[in-house]
Amino acid sequence: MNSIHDLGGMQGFGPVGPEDEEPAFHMDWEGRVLGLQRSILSLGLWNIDVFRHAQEKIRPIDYLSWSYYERWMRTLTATALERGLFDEEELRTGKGLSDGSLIAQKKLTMKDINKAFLRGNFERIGDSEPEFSIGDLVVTKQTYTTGHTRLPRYARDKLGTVIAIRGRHVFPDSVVDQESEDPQWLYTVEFEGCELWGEAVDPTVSNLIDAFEPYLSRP
Amino acid sequence: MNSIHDLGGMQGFGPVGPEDEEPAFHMDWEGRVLGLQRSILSLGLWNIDVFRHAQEKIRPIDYLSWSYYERWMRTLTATALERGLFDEEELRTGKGLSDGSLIAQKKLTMKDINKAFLRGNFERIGDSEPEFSIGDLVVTKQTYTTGHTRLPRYARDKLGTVIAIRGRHVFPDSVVDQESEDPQWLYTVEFEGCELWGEAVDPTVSNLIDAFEPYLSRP
Amino acid sequence: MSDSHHHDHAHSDASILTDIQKRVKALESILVDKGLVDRKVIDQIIEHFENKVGPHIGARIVARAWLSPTFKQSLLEDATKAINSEADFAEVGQHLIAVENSNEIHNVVVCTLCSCYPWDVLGLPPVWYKSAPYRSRVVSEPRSVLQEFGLELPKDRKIRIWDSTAETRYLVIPQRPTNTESMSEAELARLVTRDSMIGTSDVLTTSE
Amino acid sequence: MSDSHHHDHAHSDASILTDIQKRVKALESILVDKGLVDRKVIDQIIEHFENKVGPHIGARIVARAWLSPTFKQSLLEDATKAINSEADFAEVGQHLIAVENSNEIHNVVVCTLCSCYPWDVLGLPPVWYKSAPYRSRVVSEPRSVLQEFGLELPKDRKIRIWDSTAETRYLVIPQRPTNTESMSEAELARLVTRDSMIGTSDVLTTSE
Repeated sequence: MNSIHDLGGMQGFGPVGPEDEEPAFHMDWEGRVLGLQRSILSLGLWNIDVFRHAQEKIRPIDYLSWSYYERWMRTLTATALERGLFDEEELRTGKGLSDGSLIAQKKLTMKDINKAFLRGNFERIGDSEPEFSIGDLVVTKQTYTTGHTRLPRYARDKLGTVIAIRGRHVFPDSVVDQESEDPQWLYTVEFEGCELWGEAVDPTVSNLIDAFEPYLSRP
Repeated sequence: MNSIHDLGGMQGFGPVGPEDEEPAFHMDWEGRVLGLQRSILSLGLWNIDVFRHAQEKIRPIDYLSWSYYERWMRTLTATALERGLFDEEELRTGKGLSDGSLIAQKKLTMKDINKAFLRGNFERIGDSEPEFSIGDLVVTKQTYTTGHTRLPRYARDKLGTVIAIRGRHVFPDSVVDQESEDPQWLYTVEFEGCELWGEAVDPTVSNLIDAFEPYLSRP
Repeated sequence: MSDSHHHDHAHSDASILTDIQKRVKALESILVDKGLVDRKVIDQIIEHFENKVGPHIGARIVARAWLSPTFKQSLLEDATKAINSEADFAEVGQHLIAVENSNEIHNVVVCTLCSCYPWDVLGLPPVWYKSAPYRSRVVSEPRSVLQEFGLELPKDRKIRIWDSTAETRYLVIPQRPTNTESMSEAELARLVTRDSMIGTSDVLTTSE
Repeated sequence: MSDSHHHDHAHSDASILTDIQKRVKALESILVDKGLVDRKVIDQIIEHFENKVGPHIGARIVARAWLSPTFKQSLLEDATKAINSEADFAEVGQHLIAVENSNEIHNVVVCTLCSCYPWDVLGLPPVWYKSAPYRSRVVSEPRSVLQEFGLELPKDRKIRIWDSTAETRYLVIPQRPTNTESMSEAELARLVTRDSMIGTSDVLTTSE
């Protein structure tokens, strides 16, 4: 969806403002939220794409008002509620009233905690051949969906060049919209900056995205 | 600029929610703000385009948080301050400490109040002929500027058809960026919905914008 | 905008009002003190928008267009000129454009970039017209927006979304309802709602 | 997201903390009560991200690439495989991609859609990396963003902006500074800052 999360190319947010000697967490609860997120994703009930889409559904004013980990906390809570990990009464009382083992079996334990520290592999080997080759000119899709997409607005309906083939990966759009991994070939596509931003823009800039095959067609 | 004001095609803001029996103003101060805005614009120190651009510069979180007339009030205040209608001390004390007649002569009075009720004419008759004719295919410009533009993001770098020529009008981009009226031919351009939103979108929809000649080129 | 304070729904209404009211009062006082603004003028502007202009103006224009094919033709050619040529209509500003609904085409007006609206014929725009939900979605998913207004168009009805990006202003001439052959201009005008002239509703029918 | 409450800078920090802390505590308690989450696991995850992973990992990888052309070549071909083939590096996850700066090309990494970041080699992303100002502008006006970091690139230096839109992760290999020929891997690693591996800064020079 085209919500406020799709920030590329927007203006008006002011300077970047990096912080010196930034700590891992600014407040204790932020670490708890990160730990909860890793633990909940390890239950295997939904994946990172669903978590991302849940953040996209945050109201724009809230998205901009909430801190990063507050967004996570709100999203974890809303998704857990939606998916039946707990109910409204439990949320209100702050107590779990029934056994969760019926809901999920794959609880993250101290024994397998390393799973939480290693990025998963989203590549899925299969029979299909990639449609595009390195050097191919491609046009990205124009799209509008209430579902999930990883094609940013700034890179839609644009002419680019395939510069790498990254393998055949779980397709986030299908994970969210159809609960299916639906693996697709993934390419790195390079665009000249002026294709995306116009002739007035710095001609030394190029932009690259990782684009799934369904986002691409031949010009 | 590509700020939050350029809302066309965004998602996530929820339902529209029209109000029954809506009053002209929900609070008394809203009417005062409207009256102030008309009065200030009548001073002739800046025009509606400058007022619009000032709103575009509001921080996105504020733009979404403030009500419509609060945005106006903040923008009027900021622009009046910038342009020297009053200074920080006057703003702090809420009292005008010096005579404003040196700043502006065209004060709106009860005698000429009708000027505030009649839309101005932004057409400027001139020698140039329009570059495009009704029925012409045109491509809108890809653009990225920290200045002002009336070409919305959703209608950039798109193929459309000229369906009307509206005359030769003051060009808002130049008014804001160069303080010059720089009149340009104005066209209504129609786009098929699928050109803007993709094939999945309702094929019965078309979108129309009023586009100044510098926004357009031949495909 | 150097002032970074902004308002939150969690604030009490009273504190919002007080803060904004103070700021508005200060702005007005400063400008009045400096002789740049006249309080009576502001009073009069408010009076004008509260009581003089409103959708009743547009409704009479639409009703006349329904009754007079000649007037409708002039209106579609140059709405400002057509309206200003009628002796009993108040003068309207430049570059008003009338777009007509039919069995083939339905027209909807929006301003995605700000809040452009034909004030002189419809009065002040409603809050929803200026709101993010309307401005964002009506250009890309008009049918779902129109459904929220209770307007279900036939599936094959073409929808034209006019985005007021310049100093032109758009007025929709809705379709005349059936069984209104014997009605006067004043009676017809009563059927023409504000939203029907923006394109988000049909007109009222005689049965309502 | 049915909860419409949101926070405002004007709130006192104390009230924000209390509200969020309560919510986080409740979420954790519920899930612990139900046997879905283990508090010790959360403690350990925090410990890991506070003390184990961080830019020192990426810095050693970069330093080794500077010292060993063979390792650099493997890194550029398949960074995950190259790192996992070195006995003394901790295992990293899939689809890490290394991109090398040169006199011709400068690389910068961003995630415009969320906050994708090579956590296993750089640790947690800084707040600015996840913030709207960086995510919005670095793709369209990178030089002005880099200037805010104090990085002035030559005008003809090509800039590639890598937007992490899939499950690939990007690590920038900055240019090795001059006069470092005699330095060890550990000494070189100390020059490699986090930001230099995102692309928003140069590495430190020996004089610093």
